[in-house]
Amino acid sequence: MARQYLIGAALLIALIVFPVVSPWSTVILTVALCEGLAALGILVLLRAGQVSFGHGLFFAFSAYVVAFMAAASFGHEVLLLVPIATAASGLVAALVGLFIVRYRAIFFGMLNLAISMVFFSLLEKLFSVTGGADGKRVPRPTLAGMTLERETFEFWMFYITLALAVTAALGVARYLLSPGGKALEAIKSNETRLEYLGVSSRKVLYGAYLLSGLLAGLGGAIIALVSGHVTPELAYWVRSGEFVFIAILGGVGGVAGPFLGALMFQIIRGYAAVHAPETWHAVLGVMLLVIIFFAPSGLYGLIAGRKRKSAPKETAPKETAP
Amino acid sequence: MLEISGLSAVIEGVQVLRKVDFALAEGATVALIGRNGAGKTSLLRAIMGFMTVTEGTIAFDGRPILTMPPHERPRLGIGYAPEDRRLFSSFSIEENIRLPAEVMKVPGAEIARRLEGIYQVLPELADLRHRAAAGLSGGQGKMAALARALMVGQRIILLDEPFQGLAPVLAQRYAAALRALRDSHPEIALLITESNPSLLRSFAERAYAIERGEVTEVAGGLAASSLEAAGLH
Amino acid sequence: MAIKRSAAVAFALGALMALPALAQDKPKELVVGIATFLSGPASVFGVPGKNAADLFFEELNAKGGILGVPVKPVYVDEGAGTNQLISEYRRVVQDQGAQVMFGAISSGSCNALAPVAEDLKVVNVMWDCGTQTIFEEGKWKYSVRTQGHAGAEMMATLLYLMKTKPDFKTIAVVNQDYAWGRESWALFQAGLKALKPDVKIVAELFPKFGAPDFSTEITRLSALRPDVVLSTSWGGDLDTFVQQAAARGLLKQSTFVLPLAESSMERLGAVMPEGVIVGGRGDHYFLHPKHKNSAEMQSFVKKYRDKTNVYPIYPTFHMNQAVTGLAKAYEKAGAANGGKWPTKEQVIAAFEGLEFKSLTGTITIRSDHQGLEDQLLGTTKRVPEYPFAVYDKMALYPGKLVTTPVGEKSLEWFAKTKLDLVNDKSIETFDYSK
Amino acid sequence: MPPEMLFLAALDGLAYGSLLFLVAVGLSLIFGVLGVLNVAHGSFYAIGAYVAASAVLAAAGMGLPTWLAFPLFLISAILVGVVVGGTVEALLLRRIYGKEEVLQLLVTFAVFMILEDAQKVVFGTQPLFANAPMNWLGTIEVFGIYYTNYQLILIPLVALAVLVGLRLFLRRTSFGRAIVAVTQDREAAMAMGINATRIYLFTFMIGASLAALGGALSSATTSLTPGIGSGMIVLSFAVAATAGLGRIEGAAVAALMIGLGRSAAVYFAPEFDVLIPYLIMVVVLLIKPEGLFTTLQTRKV
Repeated sequence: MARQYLIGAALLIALIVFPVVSPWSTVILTVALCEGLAALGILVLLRAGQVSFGHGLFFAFSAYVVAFMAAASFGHEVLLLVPIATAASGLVAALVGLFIVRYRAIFFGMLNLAISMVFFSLLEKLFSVTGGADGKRVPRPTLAGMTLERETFEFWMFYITLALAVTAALGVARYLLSPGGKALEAIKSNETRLEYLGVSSRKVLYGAYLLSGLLAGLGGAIIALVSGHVTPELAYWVRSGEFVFIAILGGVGGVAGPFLGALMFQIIRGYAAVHAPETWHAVLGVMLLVIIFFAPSGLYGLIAGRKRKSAPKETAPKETAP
Repeated sequence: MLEISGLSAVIEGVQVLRKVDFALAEGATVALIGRNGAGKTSLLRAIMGFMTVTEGTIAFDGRPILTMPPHERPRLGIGYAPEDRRLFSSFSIEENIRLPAEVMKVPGAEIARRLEGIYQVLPELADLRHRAAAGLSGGQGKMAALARALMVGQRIILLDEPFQGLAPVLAQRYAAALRALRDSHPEIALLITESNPSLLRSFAERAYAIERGEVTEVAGGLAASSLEAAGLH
Repeated sequence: MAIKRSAAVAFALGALMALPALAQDKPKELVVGIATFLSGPASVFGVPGKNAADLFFEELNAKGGILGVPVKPVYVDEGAGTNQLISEYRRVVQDQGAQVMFGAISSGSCNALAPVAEDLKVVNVMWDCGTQTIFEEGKWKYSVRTQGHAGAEMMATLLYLMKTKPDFKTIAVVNQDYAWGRESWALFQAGLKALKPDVKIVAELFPKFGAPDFSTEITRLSALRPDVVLSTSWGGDLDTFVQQAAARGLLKQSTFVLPLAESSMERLGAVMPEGVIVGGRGDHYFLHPKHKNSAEMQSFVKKYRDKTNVYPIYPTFHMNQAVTGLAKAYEKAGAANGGKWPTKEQVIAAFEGLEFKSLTGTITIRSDHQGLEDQLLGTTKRVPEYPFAVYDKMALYPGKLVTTPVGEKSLEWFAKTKLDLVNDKSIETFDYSK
Repeated sequence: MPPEMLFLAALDGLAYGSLLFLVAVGLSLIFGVLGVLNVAHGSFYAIGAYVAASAVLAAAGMGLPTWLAFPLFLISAILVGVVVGGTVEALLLRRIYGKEEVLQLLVTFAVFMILEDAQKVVFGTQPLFANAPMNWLGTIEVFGIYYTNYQLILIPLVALAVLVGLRLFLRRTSFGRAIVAVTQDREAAMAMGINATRIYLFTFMIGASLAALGGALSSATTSLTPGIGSGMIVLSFAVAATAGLGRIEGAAVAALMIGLGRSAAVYFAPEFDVLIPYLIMVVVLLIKPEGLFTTLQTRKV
């Protein structure tokens, strides 16, 4: 337990100090945190044994909400944009969740994929509204009423995102320890038994789906603000696949995992972009294989120490504290 | 012919077989009696190569077979009828019965010969041969599974709780089929597991009891007194 | 390599920050970050652009670099997606210390990168993207475009079509479904309405970008039999469309207008019939009627072919203009600065009004940072010298004639087009000659 | 709109749907037998296309007759399926059966990323096409409109042959039956003497070869560019999921539905063209969660 808090704390301190030492990295770190948030949403669903290949939907939806609002006169404020866009994504998750919780395993993943691809196609097709494949520019809004220069804006956005990420991680950790979170694991291990106990597994999964949609939405809203541009690519299936990639890379053993994974992902991608600009996909692919075959519990598992090597059906350790 | 000694096996870290010693001679009929979860199925699955064996040996004709991959073991002449039938539902009965011989590249004439022998032992299957396996009743399914085991079981046939869930009439019918098999193919060894030993009393020569993965021979076969002595009644 | 590695280490550890060289001090090298497609379908332009850049920078460095400073290109993959591109772009500027960025090929990328360049205060040369809106709707101090824009291309195409086939009555369009396909058609349509209001548009098809099959579109066009079929598609999409249309006899039925076909000509080989109207986003053509025999062109075509085995296509010429323009702007700024190394602001200022020779003509950078570039169109002809179609009946439209004037918006300017532009005296014409 | 236009639209949909079927059926077969949703399937399609196009161009360069392209398509497809598909299964997938689904999916996702770049390195980024086989077969006139025999006749015929051939192979040959047996009950099949490891390997090779065959056939009609695989994979997901994973005839019907739906869209609602496959998939999955052709009783394949 103490060890897991240590990992979280060490990661946090490193993140707090990093931008001061190396100012150019703030945006990349913020992007990593956003992807970490989306991957945290994936982690919640993975606890129930469900994998979504379509969370780009929520990520992109809130990003576009930000883009549209920021372009309009009334939405020119970060403190307004982020909660509204996140809530909007939550609303979409609430709608999609209504029927998607009826599905399990591969069908759950497929339906998520299909819905996100419908959204992706719409974003590309409705050129006059969404700007098509070129996407939309997001003008830099004010932050707490202040109009900031790029550097200051990025600096503050990073710490705001960090605070949000920590809050989200702690919240998710609590949730996973709560009866709802425990029931989630039961969906994975023995759903019938759960139903016998009088718990509606759909209700449990619905809650988790909503939460994961909100997390992905939060990440999407912030990424739209810091990169200043949104494109349909945010909803493409490869992007959704990356979230799952990041969740597994980081390890689903604890809520710090997705953030570790996202950081590692950005570092490898950045490193590959410098050394192999033409084959960076392959570098990432190899990295993913290495993790799956040699460290199936992810980076988090590597650091936290692997505890259950013998149980093949349960590669995901069950500790839930951060 | 089949010698098992000191065999231990685990399922997900839980030990289900403990130092099992067991032997099956040519043409013998042996009963393995035990409650649900005692390890009967695990022992058969270990023989077929589906268990994680932690210690001990299994030898066939004096040759150790533990390292032999599961799909090669039937080629030794071991036929296996799992407890829950496990027929291939989209095939017809005859296709199910022929399948193991076909994949072992047994010549067509030989398959036909064996089929004929099987239908003699289990005449009711001959009439059902073109029916889809999915539509069989429990009793018919058990028969078909037995027939399928016979197709390759030229030396040993492993039957996992064949009487489980059969109505008395069908159970009698099944027992009769086994006796017919005994008569027509005395060289084939039979290993039958059961939780209810009385069903096997009429033809098993030797009996073993299994409890929590430990196997002990029941002295004097399946005579009522020895069963009581073994605490199985 | 050592620099690259240390940059990567810095990236990984975040321990190091390469500060941009102080103004006036000559840096040890000038890092130029180049955003180009290294993956995805648009790498048909991105990779030739990169190959050409390698050649030009090598040449430039062999001549002593820019003001005696060697230039080092660093590449960023545009195919990684806009958000990733933006963070890579920043990294190259802030971590690798690039003072100049070339961004980019896709108009979407250019739109996204222009504000980033403003924020980072880095010289941003839009080396290949075409959207005319960028300088018409925005003012970007640090960005400059060393080539023409979509408006000039479409105007020249329209004028050429009006001249070679003045009496067509119906037209259909098959464009890729993204900004370029939509915008180029909007412009063309606006001009067409002004010049020939009675033309009937019988079909407007926007197949998905990267579509592998145009059978349905071709069936429709075969049934509709329009006089003219316009397609501003490029790359694999154009190749596929032309191939399938050729196989089904559509190319014989209608006059095809393919403003970007120059980049597909060699690949299409025998598929491309005679009589198709073709262009190449400017005056670029390795058989340019005025410049094909110049020493620079001959040497470039040879070097490029030695390296890649194919003839150079328009992105390589665009890259040449970006590199040459940059070198000239630095020289101009350096001269104005008394021979000292200019600041980025001085370089940007030097771009305004800059005139420099490209491989195929002269480029002028206007005060709104938009380049003026001539436009060359032709009609395909098959000749024994090449295993692919070449331009014949060429017309060279001066950049000034076909580019929307400063301060005007292209769409409005197109709507005001006058018929006398078609036969303007400044248009030069050429036939194919060996 | 004259009624014959509807018929013409259907012809376009047929050719497109046939190609889609070839790719999707391999995906479906692999899922049905191995239980792995192979994200790298689109890469097999792309590599098959590149290898076939290169082979056809090389043959033409040597002055060999054009008809040789057709056997070359088959050879390239099998080669890709056996070499690339076989390597992926034997080296990677084999080690993760029985692990969580998400890990299997991610392994194929990683393979997809690696193969995407491998294609670029091996075949370059310039569009590649080899249309000689398409032109060699000539055109046919239907209601005054020319179609290529290649697209209108050959591709649907190949698709039909694959459909019938697969059906016969799985029903009538002992190897095919072994595949079906492993699909239904892996352990029972092994107890019958079936080498399940080999079945997995061969099934994966067959599935990959089918994707590569789809690619090889498309190489004569379309230009090959980097990234063609990633578009194809989602489409074949859509087909396979609509049909019900593992359903072979179902894949044929679903591919045809998507093909026809798409060409109908080009005529009547061009804006919906790209949406059609996903809309069909979403609607079908909402109504029949396991796909059109899966009933709870029947098993896969």
